[in-house]
Amino acid sequence: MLENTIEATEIKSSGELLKTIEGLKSDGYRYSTMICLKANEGHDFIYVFEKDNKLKNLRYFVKPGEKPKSVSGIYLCALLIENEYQDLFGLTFEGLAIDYKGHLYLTPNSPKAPLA
Amino acid sequence: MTTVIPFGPQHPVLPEPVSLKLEIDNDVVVGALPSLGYVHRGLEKFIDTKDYNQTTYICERICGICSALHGITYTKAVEKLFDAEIPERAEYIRVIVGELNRLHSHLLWLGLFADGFGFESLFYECWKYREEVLDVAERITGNRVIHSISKVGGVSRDLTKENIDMLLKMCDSLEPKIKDIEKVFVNNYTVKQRLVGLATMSKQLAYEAGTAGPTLRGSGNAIDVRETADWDIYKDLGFKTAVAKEGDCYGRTKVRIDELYESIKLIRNAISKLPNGDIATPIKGFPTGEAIMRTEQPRGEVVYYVKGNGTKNLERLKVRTPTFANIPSLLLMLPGVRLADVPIVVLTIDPCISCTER
Amino acid sequence: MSLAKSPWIIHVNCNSCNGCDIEVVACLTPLYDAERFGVLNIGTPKQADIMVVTGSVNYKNVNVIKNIYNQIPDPKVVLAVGACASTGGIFHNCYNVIGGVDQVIPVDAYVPGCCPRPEAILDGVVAALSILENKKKGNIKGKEVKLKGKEVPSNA
Amino acid sequence: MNMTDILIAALVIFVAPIIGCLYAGIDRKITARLQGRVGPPLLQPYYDVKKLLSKDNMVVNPSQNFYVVVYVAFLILSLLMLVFRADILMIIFVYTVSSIALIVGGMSTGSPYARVGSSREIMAILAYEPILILYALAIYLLTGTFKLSAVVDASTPLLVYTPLIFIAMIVVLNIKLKKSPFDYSTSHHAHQELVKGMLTEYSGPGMAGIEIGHFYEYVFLTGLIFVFWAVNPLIGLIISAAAFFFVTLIDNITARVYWQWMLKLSWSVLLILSIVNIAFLYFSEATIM
Repeated sequence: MLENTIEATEIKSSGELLKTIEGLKSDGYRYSTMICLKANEGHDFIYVFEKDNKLKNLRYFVKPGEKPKSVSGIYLCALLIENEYQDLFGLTFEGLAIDYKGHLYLTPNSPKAPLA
Repeated sequence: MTTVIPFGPQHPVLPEPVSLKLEIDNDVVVGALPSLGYVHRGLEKFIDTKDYNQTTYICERICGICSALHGITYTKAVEKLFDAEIPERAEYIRVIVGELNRLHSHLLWLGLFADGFGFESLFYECWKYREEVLDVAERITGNRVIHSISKVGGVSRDLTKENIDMLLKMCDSLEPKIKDIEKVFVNNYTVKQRLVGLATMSKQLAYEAGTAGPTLRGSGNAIDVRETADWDIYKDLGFKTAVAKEGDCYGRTKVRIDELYESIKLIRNAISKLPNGDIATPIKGFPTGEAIMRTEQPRGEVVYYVKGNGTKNLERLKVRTPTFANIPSLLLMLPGVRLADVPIVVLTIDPCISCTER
Repeated sequence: MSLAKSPWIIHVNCNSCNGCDIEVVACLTPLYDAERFGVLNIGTPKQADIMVVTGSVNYKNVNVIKNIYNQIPDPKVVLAVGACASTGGIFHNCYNVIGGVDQVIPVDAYVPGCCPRPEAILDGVVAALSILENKKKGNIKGKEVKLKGKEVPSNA
Repeated sequence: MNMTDILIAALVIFVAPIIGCLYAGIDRKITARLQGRVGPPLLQPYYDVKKLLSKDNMVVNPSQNFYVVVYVAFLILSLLMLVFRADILMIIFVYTVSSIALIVGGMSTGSPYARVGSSREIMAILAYEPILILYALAIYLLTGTFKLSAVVDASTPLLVYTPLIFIAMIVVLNIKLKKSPFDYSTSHHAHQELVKGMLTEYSGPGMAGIEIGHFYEYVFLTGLIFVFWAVNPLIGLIISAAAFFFVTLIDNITARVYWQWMLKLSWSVLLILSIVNIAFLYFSEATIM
């Protein structure tokens, strides 16, 4: 068991996720970043939001083969990090504002999904 | 008629390879699409082969300009995993080196920015003063650019009496010189012609676009991670956040110049309060758990996420660098500016592409 | 002697961490003042003599660097500045790094260090000058490097 | 045309680039000193040209070097006409042809940077050409002829009656030498958003030709300033040298501005200055003969 984990609110479904994030935006939270981890065959997302220098984290588990919803419709600045994870983890986000189709960093010659 | 002008990846104004495809309609930019990946090395994967001590050196080479603060933030994040108590003297030395880093980075940026709007003598002036900072940094840490001062558990080198004298002398000689270049940046007619009202972001827009650092503070948001509880040493040093209300390139320049004074003040205060004692505490074992650490780099807030799994390698290292947060704001700022202003607008966020792509 | 008195350099940042880059720029600034030797940091490859490369090569910039090399008129010299440009350095076995610049284009001189001091870089430029003179005397032309988008070096 | 004229012409063709080269060297040295550097050797421009001549010639368009030849040829022609005190209006037109040759050359290379740089240079021509014409007009009003020989043989120097036009001409000098704040079409170190603007695609001998052209241009522009005090060559030389130093100084204390700003400046301030001066000459019926 891991010690000193960061506090994070567990989110169960993608619909709930988008709704929570919309709620956070209207509360005046800023999108800080998103962290993607490999976990149990799928991926763990930790969304990090910030307000008044305090962090608020959301944890969401992406099941294997699931196409996660993009947050870039709510926070435009999310598009870069989501494109990065498309490159590095081979994920596919739905509804990206600008979709580099997995070629933000990598070219057709580069290794595919190196972090996956 | 729109013409497409390729801006980069190899371009004299930008020292770094970022490519912008600019759609130009009658000298005005109507669309811009950045293309990244020319500096992508894949450092987040690299930690698999290095243990958590060696990763410090990898983190310092994420970017050669803000390298000290990358190293410091990483080591502080790992120390969080260990719940380690770090000697106070080490923390003060970290602050001093971090602020030296900010001084040289801001002077570097001011120079490049001046070059961006074609003011060559100002460029040379800023870089001349920057050398003074580098000399001191070299004396303290042993290297001009990559400082490698921070290690897990403390710092690797102590400040000697001679170093402290050098630091104070540098602070005294630098302050009037910064006043000189401030006069030019703030008052010169042609500089103001170029900067005032260019690429304005409102307070609200800058906040919502998730920008960081001087880009955010130049729009009137007084947000600086140095004020947070993550690293509370800054509170004792009397830190004050620099803000400008303008929200344009002029405002961002003013913020950075104010931060130069602030850094000098912080170095002086840190020296006057510098406690005696050890500079490092031994740390044993392997890290477990996860931690988020944030500090304020010259370019803005950096977020480090580390996750250990009880082995000597970290399981995951994620770095959100300030430029990464600022690049989306370029998409908002670029449409509507003239082609002649594109380098200024790109430089105004102080892009650090090797940070962004890692 | 005409070449050695007026070396115009083009600075190419490949995959560098900026450390070497700012040191290359620092060479031009008042303390080191490379213009004493006639060195100009020229922006366009068509007018350059010395190609100063910092950083290793990755899959995305490999064609950029070949392109710039082909655009420099003969005689030309490539100077690899820093550990990364020489061998790949600390990043040599990262997944996206092909290796040093010499994997892609012929390199004539190396400046080691992470990162090299401006004095070392100036020394490298001076070393490159004599190579430039020899190339002019022997009428040695740089080979045109083929652009192959799909090509991946064998040791990648 | 007699033997002496041919000798003088030959002398001008050979000596002018040497003077221009020295001027460029001094300019770079002064600039470096103003920037706190040691700076290149005085003969650096000469080394640069010599090196460029020994490089390979790389062209994107076979005709681009032809335009360089036109540029240099018309510059030499305008310089010769200036030396032989020909018609000032004619000189200005010949000089304009040389500038246009460079623009067409830049356009012909097809690079987007060169194209944008060339169109900005057209704006520069639009900005300074009216001032040059008014300058010629002032000479006509004062001497009753467009011939430059009249100015040289005059009893009073031109500057006494045309101080406002002199100020405008200094700015024109600044624009023509492509110094900051007007270095947007092409810059000397290629450190701007357009790389090297309209000269981006030139290399080797082609670039050397342009540099030599610049040398002639320096001498020609000095000549235009010299005319203001042509009655006494020594004072004329001092004035033109001071004007060049002033331009170098301005280069170092200003940022680059937009071409829109330049058009505004020249079509309002400079044009009004010149017209006021012309009006004064017209109504006072002054003469320097």
